[in-house]
Amino acid sequence: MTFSSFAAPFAPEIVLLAGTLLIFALDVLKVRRIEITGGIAVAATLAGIALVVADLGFAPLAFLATIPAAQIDALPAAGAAPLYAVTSLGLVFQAIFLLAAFFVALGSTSRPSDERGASIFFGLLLLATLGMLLVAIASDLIFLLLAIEVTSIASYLMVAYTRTDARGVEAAMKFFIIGALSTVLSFFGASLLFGAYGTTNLYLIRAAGTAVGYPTLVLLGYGFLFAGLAFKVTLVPFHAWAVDVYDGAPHDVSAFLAGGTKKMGIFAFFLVFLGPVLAVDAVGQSGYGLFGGSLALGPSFQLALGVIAVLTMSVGNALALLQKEMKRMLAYSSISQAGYMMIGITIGSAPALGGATLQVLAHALMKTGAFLVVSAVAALGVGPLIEDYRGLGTRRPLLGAAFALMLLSLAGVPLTIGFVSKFVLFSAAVRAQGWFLWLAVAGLLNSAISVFYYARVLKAMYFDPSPVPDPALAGAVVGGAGPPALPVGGLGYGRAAAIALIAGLIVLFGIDPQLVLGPIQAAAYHFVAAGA
Amino acid sequence: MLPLISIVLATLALGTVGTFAAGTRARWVALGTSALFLAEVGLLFAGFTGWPGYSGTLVPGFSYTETHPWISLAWMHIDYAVGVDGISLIFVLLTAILQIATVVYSWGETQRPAGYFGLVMLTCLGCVGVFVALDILLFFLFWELVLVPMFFLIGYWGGPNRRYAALKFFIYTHVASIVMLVGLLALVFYSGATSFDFASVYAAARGLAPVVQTFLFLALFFGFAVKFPIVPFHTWLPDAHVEAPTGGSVLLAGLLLKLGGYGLIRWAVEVLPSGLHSVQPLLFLIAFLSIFWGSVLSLAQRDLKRLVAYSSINHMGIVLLAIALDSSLGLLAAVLLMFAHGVVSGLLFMASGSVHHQYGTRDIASLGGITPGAPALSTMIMAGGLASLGLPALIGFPAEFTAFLATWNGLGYWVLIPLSVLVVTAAFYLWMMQRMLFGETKGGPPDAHGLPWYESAGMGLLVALTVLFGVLPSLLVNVIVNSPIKGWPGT
Amino acid sequence: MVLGVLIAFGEMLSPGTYTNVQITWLHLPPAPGPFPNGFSLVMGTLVDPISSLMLVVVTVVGFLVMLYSIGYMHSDRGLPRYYAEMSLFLAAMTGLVLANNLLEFFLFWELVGVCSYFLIGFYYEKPSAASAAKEAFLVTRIGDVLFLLGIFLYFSTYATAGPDGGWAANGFVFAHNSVPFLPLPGANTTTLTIAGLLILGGAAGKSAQFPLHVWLPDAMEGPTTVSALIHAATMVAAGVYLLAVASVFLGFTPTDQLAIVAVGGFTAFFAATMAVVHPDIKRVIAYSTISQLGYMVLAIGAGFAMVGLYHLFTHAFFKALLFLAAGSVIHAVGTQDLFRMGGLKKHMRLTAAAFAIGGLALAGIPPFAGFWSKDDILASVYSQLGTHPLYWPFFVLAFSAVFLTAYYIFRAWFLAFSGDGPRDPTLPAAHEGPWVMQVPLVVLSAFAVVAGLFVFVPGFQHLLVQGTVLGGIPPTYPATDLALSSISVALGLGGIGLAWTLWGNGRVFSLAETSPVQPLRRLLLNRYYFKAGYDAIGLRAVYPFARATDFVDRFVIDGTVRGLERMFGAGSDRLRSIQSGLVSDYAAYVVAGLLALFVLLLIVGPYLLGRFGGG
Amino acid sequence: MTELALTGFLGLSAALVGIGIFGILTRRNFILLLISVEIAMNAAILNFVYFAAFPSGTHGLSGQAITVVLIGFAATEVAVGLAIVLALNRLKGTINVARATELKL
Repeated sequence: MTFSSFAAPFAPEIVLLAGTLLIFALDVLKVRRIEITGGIAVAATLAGIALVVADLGFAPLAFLATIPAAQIDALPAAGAAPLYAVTSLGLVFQAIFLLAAFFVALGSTSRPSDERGASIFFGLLLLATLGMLLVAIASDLIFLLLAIEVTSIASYLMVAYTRTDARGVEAAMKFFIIGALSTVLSFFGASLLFGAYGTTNLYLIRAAGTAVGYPTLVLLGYGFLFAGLAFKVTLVPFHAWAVDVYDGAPHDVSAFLAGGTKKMGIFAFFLVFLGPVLAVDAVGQSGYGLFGGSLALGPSFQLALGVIAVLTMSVGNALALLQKEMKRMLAYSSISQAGYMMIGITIGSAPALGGATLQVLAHALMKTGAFLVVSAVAALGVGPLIEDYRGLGTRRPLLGAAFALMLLSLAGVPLTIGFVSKFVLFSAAVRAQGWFLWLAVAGLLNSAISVFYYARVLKAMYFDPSPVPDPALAGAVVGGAGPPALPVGGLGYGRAAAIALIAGLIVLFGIDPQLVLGPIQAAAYHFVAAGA
Repeated sequence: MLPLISIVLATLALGTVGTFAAGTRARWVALGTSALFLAEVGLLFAGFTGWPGYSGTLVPGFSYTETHPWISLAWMHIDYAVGVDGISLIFVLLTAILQIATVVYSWGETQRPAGYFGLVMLTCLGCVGVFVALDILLFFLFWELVLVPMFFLIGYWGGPNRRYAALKFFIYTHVASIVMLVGLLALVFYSGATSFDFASVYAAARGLAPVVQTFLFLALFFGFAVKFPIVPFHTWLPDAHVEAPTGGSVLLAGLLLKLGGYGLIRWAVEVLPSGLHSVQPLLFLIAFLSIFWGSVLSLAQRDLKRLVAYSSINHMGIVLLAIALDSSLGLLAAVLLMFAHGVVSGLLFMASGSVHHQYGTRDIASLGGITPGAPALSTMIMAGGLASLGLPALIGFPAEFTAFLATWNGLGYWVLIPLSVLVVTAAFYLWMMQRMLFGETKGGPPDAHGLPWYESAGMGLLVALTVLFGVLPSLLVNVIVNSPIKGWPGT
Repeated sequence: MVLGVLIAFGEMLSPGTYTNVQITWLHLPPAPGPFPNGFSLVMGTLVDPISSLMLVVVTVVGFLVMLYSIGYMHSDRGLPRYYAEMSLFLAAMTGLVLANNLLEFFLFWELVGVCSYFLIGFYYEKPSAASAAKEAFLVTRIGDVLFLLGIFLYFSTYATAGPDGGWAANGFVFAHNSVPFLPLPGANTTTLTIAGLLILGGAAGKSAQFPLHVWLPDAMEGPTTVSALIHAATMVAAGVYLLAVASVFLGFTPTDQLAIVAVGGFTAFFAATMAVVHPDIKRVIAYSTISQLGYMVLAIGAGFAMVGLYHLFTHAFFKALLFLAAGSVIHAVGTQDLFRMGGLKKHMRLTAAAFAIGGLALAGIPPFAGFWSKDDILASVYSQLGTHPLYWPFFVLAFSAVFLTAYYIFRAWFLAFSGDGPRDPTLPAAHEGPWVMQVPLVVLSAFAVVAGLFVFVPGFQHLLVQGTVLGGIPPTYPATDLALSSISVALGLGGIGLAWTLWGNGRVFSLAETSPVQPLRRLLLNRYYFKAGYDAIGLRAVYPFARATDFVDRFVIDGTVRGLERMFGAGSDRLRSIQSGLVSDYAAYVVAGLLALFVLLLIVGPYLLGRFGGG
Repeated sequence: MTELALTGFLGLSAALVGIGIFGILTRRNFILLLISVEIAMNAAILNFVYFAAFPSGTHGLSGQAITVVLIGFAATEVAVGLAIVLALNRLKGTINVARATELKL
């Protein structure tokens, strides 16, 4: 086949790859000004978004569509073992990944322009995103895992890219060790599955279903695989690294880790645990069964997932409850949010997948935004503790309002996307009835508890008197004690724009969810029906 | 015909934004919005069946209904569906009244007026939304929306312990509404309805097995009960009231508590009849407990606001009792009572606010004989107290009379419990007046400027309404009974 | 006033015509459930003989008292408030009299109550006044609650047994000459008995009958004019009026009647005893009011509403007279303590005469007003003694009360007016009030003399009889029993005589400290410790209980909430320690998680699924 | 091959994984940790090698190919790991992970 027909599905990936190479090349050429490298990153991600959205059938950009609609969600010929397959849900996830990357890149352009290693950062950002995009179209286990590793390795380096920040390096170390461990686990699991099926192709694995020589291998294989992927999604008890890493990493990197790479894990779960093994009735009611039959693993896997989901959200909340540091609080909260997403995977029906995907989108926006705000506030010279944010809401009304909006969205307050995503997700859970109802109850109660620590931040920002002297103002004072003043009251154009955009999207999708919910649900139905 | 209700909501939304933006002139924008809102409510009434001057062609039941698809998926349809029947219309009216009264009363608010008035607008928007929503998601959305502005009102403009009170209020009520949400979702999906709008849920719920209905009812009831609030889920109320700024207290007691009652009537009692039937004894028990508890506790309070807060618990207990009776008269009584309590408690909270402004304290024991110093104020307090203890020709009387009549009719001699509590209620109000208004003057002279005109204006409005509807309750009744409930003309 | 009188005369001339206009106040449309026909509550006016009778009392006395006030209150600040509240009261009282159904009756009933609350507390700077006002409101409130429940009972009886089946669409209007509840077939007698008792309770509250009598003496904290109008002539009589109305339109069962007789008879005596020793001129009169109201209640209980009303009519005049006279005394000497006064008749001949006339009327000395009505009451009860043996003791009590009455009122007269000068020299020189205060005295004295004779005016007696038509049958007016009346007159004279011997000519009779009746005197002075008892209930029982509840509320209920909060906090803290920061631990968690997963998959999952079935 | 062989091989790789994980849990020295990871990794690689030899038809990437890829990947991973070691050593003066517990709770 011609190169173009081969390359067509990879248009966004190619763009990103080009961007990465360009940045590294420039780095070699000592061209490291943030305006340039950051510009490239922003442009690449933006272009990627355009391409993906076009492929999703977004009319205004139709001319950019590179994949014939027929190829999307198409089942391969029986016996064929394609390495990749474009599914609409995959495209949705690609869009989400690119969105997160775009915002991070945009926000990061406001860092001191002569910062050391900035260009590396942008290059790695694009590289990691590239890996995520590949995950979203994988249909082969090894392909999937390798793609994940691309991202992982890139993000190890991102965490430590400054090379001078002890916290960053420590974080990278932890990240790396746990990451390596889970890599081992997932590959080991994959190897066992290969043993059981003689193939690593997800389609074939699904086709084979229960007709397999060594069911025990299958059980062990999926078990190890689960452990390996759980690391990415930060499920309890595979979560411990996340908090330290988000905490220690540079703020913008945390934003990307929380908002981006974690979501990749979610989609990997979709592929490995839903796509291949899903049997679905007409209305998309869950008929989830991992090898219903010999070992009756399906329901029991569901149960395990459910237990872990509840565990994850509860532990995450409990740990966030009294957390004093802003970033760690956000980290814990994103762990608990992962628990919500797992609800969708547990149920496995199309509505639930849709809900989970929406939750992924919501979380990508909210967490990226929140961490960007944190990095902006830190740039203003405000400390890392929640109590350092005292009076911020009244001193910097707009910034405060944006942050408040994100927190309220995380807490699931109406007219924000956070509310809609939870609503849809839990609706799906209740609709599935049976013991899934209790998943919904657990999730809702957790979200109720979570309100406490978000409200605590609001309380600090709005009700508590601001400290004197107020660092939040120092940053804005030209020639003040703080760092050199940036435009937009010390935020810088990039950050300001990113934060404003995210806030806008949160409200937009909160008021008219159909915008995103429609495509996502359709994609979910296709995904379930086509089985990746 | 004009989409009046959307216009109302739009008015409030724009008003909110405008107020936030208006800076120091916020109060004018707020006043304008409230006035406009009131006018639109007037229009709503003018075109509503059963209203004296009505000469239209609307059929009774839900009027001014609008439906626009909002979220539509293969497995759930959510509409922007609004409309009013007599009951909701009454509550919309209440909202309009309290909003304008609050705005006028708080005319002198100097601390970040834009934020203050904006939040007041937002609260009212949320309440109106709850009252007119005919779709579960829309209902819940507004329901939750109300929490946020109130949280900020209490937390920023409140008293010394405001932070704790704000958090407590927010989380307590939020947990409750979460449970309620489970109930609502289960209501939809267990009844097999795919659409969230009232009509289809109402129809589908008929098919539910009694036991399921019971559980759903309990879940919903918990959500509403905390808002009511009923004993033992009431402890957020005194704290919230004591700490909230006067305007906040007024809206809190006048509107937020009503959300619970309204929700119970609209989404539980109406939709889950056999559920109600099976938990009726429990409801009666809780109601009696609340009535008794609230009244007796008021007797023990030293802080004027706390006293009024507990008296609210007592009154809402009567409301719950009336609703639980599941008779048309009971329903009528419940709505009347809620309206009455909205106006009266608003008045009383304004009064206690003024007392605080004038004397720097609300501690009844350390006040005394304030009548010579502030005759107008003490008149307001007396009016509020007497209305609240059910004096005829004031709004409380027709409500309580019908309520107790219905109780007698439904429960026979059990009515003695609420009736005898009436004496206690009278006792604590009279005692409060005796200690605070009469006797030798204590607690220093009133504030030099005396009662500001806007405060007396705000209270005066409410007093006037108390008398008007007390003398002519049929003005309300004729509207209320035009609802598609209990085989009333609306059906 | 003029209007009132005209209506009354109209009634006299054309008996049996009733004006009845009404508007719907609250209408519940028919709906399935307990109210199949829906129901409506109306507000209307019913002018019938008895209401017109009351109207005369209210308007005439009201007018005179207002006139009197001009002089009595002239130096008082807050006059506007005074007149406003008085007018409001008169309006409410008129409304009550003209009410054409129980609900409306109750509505105005409450309104007059609150007016009296305000007027008792007119001097609100005085703590005693404030608390007296509260006491009055609360005690009557108890009665009101009973009354309200009684209304419910009647309503629902009407609902089940009413002529139109279901809830009366006519709003329970008093239907004249239609059958009252009692003979109504199907009416549940027990319910009606209870209802009657509840009504009695309400009446007892308003008319200060035992055991709800405590408030009336304290109500004397208000201005004397208020006492005269509200707490002697009109409002307190509302209770009696209620009983009369009820007996006519609703009817009482024998049990009710017995209870009413008991309350009335006992109160008549009980209150009189307390008046015997009291040093305060107004309070003495107040007690006498209670006891006279007792007489009226007694009559109604005996089934002669018209007689009760007749006494109400006469009593209104002479009691108002007594109060106004006492008022001008207080106005003159500035004290209410009888033992500081004395020899006032030198300076205040008119007042002395007026008081004497009032006293004679009260004591039931012919030909003064009191004689005729009280005599008729005794006669009527006497005529009913056969109905139930228990009538006897109460008849005797009431009868003996005549003696006490005569004694205490003249004791007061002698203490105040006889003798040669005040016992307390510091008192200012007494003098008559201005003409506006004298005219009412004269007019009322005239009434006190002649009002009793009205009964011989054919129109008037017809009015009474017509007014109390019971179930279409005009009642028979009780025949006067000469023997009975002569005895009562003798008793009265005896009382006066005793009073003269003990107190006449400025004598002061002081009971030896050692005297065996001393404890009794103390008991009477302390009003049988009733008030003390009520206060104790309020302050020693209810309030501490409330405090206790408050404690429970704060520390048990709210404590639970805070406890939960703290529990979460502690749990979270403990949990955080797993985040040790040591990467090896994290790795350990991962491995542990892996093992746990296998346990879940292989053991827990299958077990649960086997137990409860899959998803 | 035979069942016996299979169980034997599986036993071997299981042992390797076990050893590797044990090392990861017990070692504090970053280098040793890296080595342990590699040992465990080799178990997976080994699996691919001999599972590819089974008759049950091998679609997609055959085991051997996967093996090669994985070895390469493992090398990169180690490289990254070493980079981090260097950074850690420079900043904290130690490669003992137990000393790097600044981020906690």
